[in-house]
Amino acid sequence: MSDQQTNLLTRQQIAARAAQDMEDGWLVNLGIGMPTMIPAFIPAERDVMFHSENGLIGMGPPPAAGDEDQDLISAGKELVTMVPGGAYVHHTDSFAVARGGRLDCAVLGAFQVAANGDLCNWRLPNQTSGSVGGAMDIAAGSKRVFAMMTHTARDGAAKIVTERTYPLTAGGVVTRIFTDMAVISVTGDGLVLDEVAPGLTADEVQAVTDAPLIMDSVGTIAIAA
Amino acid sequence: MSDQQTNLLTRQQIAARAAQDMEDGWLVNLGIGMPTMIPAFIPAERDVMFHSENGLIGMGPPPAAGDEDQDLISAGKELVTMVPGGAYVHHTDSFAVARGGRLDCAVLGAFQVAANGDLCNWRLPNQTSGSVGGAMDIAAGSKRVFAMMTHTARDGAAKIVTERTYPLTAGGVVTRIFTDMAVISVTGDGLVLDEVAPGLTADEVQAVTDAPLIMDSVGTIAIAA
Amino acid sequence: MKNKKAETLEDAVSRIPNGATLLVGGFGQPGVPEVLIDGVCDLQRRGLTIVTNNAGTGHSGIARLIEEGCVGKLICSFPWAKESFVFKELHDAGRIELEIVPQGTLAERMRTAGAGLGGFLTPTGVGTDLAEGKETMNVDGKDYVLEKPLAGDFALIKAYRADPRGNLVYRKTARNFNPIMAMAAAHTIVEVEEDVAIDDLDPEVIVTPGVFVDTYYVTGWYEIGKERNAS
Amino acid sequence: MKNKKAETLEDAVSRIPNGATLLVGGFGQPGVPEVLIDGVCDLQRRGLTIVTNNAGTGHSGIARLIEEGCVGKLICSFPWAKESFVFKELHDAGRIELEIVPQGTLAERMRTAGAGLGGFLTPTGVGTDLAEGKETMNVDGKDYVLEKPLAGDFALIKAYRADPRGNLVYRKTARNFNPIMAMAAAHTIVEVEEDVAIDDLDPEVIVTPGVFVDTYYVTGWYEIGKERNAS
Repeated sequence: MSDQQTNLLTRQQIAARAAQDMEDGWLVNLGIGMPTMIPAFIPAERDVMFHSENGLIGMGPPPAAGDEDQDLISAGKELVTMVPGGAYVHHTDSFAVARGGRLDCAVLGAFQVAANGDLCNWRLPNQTSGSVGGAMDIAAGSKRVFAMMTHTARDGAAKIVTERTYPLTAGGVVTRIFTDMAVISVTGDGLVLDEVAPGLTADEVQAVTDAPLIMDSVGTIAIAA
Repeated sequence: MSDQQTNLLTRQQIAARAAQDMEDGWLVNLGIGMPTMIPAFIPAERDVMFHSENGLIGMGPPPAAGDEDQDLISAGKELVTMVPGGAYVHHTDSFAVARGGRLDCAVLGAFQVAANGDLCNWRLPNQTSGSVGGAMDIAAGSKRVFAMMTHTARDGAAKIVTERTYPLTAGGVVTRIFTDMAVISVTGDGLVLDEVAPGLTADEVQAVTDAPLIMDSVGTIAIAA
Repeated sequence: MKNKKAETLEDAVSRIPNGATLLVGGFGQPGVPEVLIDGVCDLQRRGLTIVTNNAGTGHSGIARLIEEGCVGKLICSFPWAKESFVFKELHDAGRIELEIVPQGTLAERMRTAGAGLGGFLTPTGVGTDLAEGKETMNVDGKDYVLEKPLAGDFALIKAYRADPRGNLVYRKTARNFNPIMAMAAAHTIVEVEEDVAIDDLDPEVIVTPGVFVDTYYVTGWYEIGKERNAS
Repeated sequence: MKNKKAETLEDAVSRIPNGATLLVGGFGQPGVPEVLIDGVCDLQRRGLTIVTNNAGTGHSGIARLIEEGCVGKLICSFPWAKESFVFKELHDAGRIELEIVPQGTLAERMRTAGAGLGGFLTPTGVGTDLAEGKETMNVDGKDYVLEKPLAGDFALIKAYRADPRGNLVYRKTARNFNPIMAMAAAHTIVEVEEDVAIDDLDPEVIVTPGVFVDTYYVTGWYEIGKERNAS
């Protein structure tokens, strides 16, 4: 058995892998945290636009020093830029984009993902309240929802589960899961283990995954040198 | 008994009387036909803005010869202008203004008005269909609805009735009625005859009005020389 | 970047199949995509459902589409204008179905579809013929009609300018239903007077973001109802 | 023409009574009407309901209003940010009520109020804690939550420029909730960086028509969170 600890992907590596799935012509919404690292890994020739629910269609990278504009931020409240051909909209129009099926993909962090695609990412079960933000709207409305997270919780508990035990964000919406151990697709037949991190075996991934994984054809996550 | 025919107000005179009720600071929507004659009778020092449901806030008078713009029309499809400080909006925002209570007044033509303020102006009872346009939305949403019409139908039938017999446009919305014979207010106590045309008596107006009129204090419509 | 510019009128509209629901912009003449409509006429499709405010003028545009037998159903607010005699003739002959929708409700139903919502409660039409068969609900003591979303397979709209992303701006009252229809259709096809370079439209003033636009076709300026040069 | 320009901050906000519901614009720092909020703080009202996306930052703005005991209830989407420690402290002490609303639903509920509608059906929140106690309806095989309008007695918003009619334009992501809140309140009070003459705003690019604006107050440019000059 390999040493899992050393074979876990870094946050950058998870972002780089998720970036491979961002297709030419897509409009994508990125949740706060790890998903915001994705754009840096998308090749310049691939045309992917980013939507930020606070009213930005065509969000660009952080500004160069001296170009900061305090009125131009992302939903994660970081200073950003606008790409050529972008547009500003108000909040209601921005969520019309999100809920109306115009997002090709949303990449969101998650506490728990169930085998049926249930997404739980807004409130921990031991908390009486949470900060929902735009997560429920975006998760309910996107054509695809990618969950991006560590494979297990800090205490080692499985986050990919047969049935969710955490408060629901949106039911049956997750289409693919990117973790520090694997890439998993949510299908009508169940969870399909598509790829594992270099140095890990499919069985090692299954061992820390509560839901059963279909392992008919498991590849290895390609990592740039 | 006076000769009613000669004492009826002209269309211009009805418009001039209705114009007296347009208050400073109001935003007003004008239905097609007679109501569109009102703006010409509003004194220049009185600030009344006009809303046209096809996306104009701040509709101005017809253009001077040579200034016509085919892309600038009223809901009645006449060429118009835009006043300084006006704004263009799309159809949904325009009807948000109308339904959302931002119109201080709508002045609409009517086939029939009932004592409770029911407005009937979109379809005749012998027709299977009608052209509703924006009438139902505007009538339902305006703070006040003024009905502007001939007092009786061409065949002499009363148009101001105890209970409507025509298809409803909006229930209980009319607040005042301007006709070629009278000005009548719709109140919780019933219809109040406020003013009659010069040369007419209150009884003459009641005689061609199906609904009972309260005649406690009846004035005469002031007509400019 | 995906090329959204159609080089020919046929390229712009040819994907429209028989039986499609088309949202067609315009109020009066301003904002009517007359060139695109002619393109659809040339396809000679059958059984189209047309959603638009009016029922056509004279023998051109929507009236031509109706006259040539392409339209099975019309959803509009103002069908019985004098100039819509072609529609009246076919409707009287039982050859075209009609659904009348109050104008604000028509706009709002399309927006509802575009915003991914399942319906809305409106005071418009309460107690009228046009609310028959629809659910009525009372909220805080006031009655409302429950109205459903109205989506299009295609929107045919007209704008003033487009950039390569498909961002759009409009002219005056030619804006009308066009931005709403762009949101409400699976595929939005735009005719524009002119196209401009990326970044030539200020992102603060864009009315329709390009995300709602699939294809645009440049027509140049023309006057509706007049003979056009080859476009 | 009605004069909508307030010459002093007190004139702009003094009509706000105890117990009023205030819609307060902004997302993060952009678009937060910090000057107006300070003006409301100075009034020392009690029992206000505040509708806004966040729960305040540090000790200024909304956080100051909360800290000074003016707020009885907060309706927002994102209450538990680290920088909202003042809100957390008062909430833990049971001194402020909280209603969490998904961000898109929050915006849409205000638009619904502004558009004179009685509610809408949204897929957002179906099956979640936040749909508890709300009616669920199935339309064409899909479940939706019925959400009600959310109106304000006052909106406090921030814009970039105003003309004497109260027409507004915004800057970049400082637009956010502001135009929606302007529609949804009985009285809308705006702080603007600068005012311009009538006709200086192109009617094609106005985001909030003046019909939605009652009062504006000119603050000049300032950086939120920094010491301001007397405004």
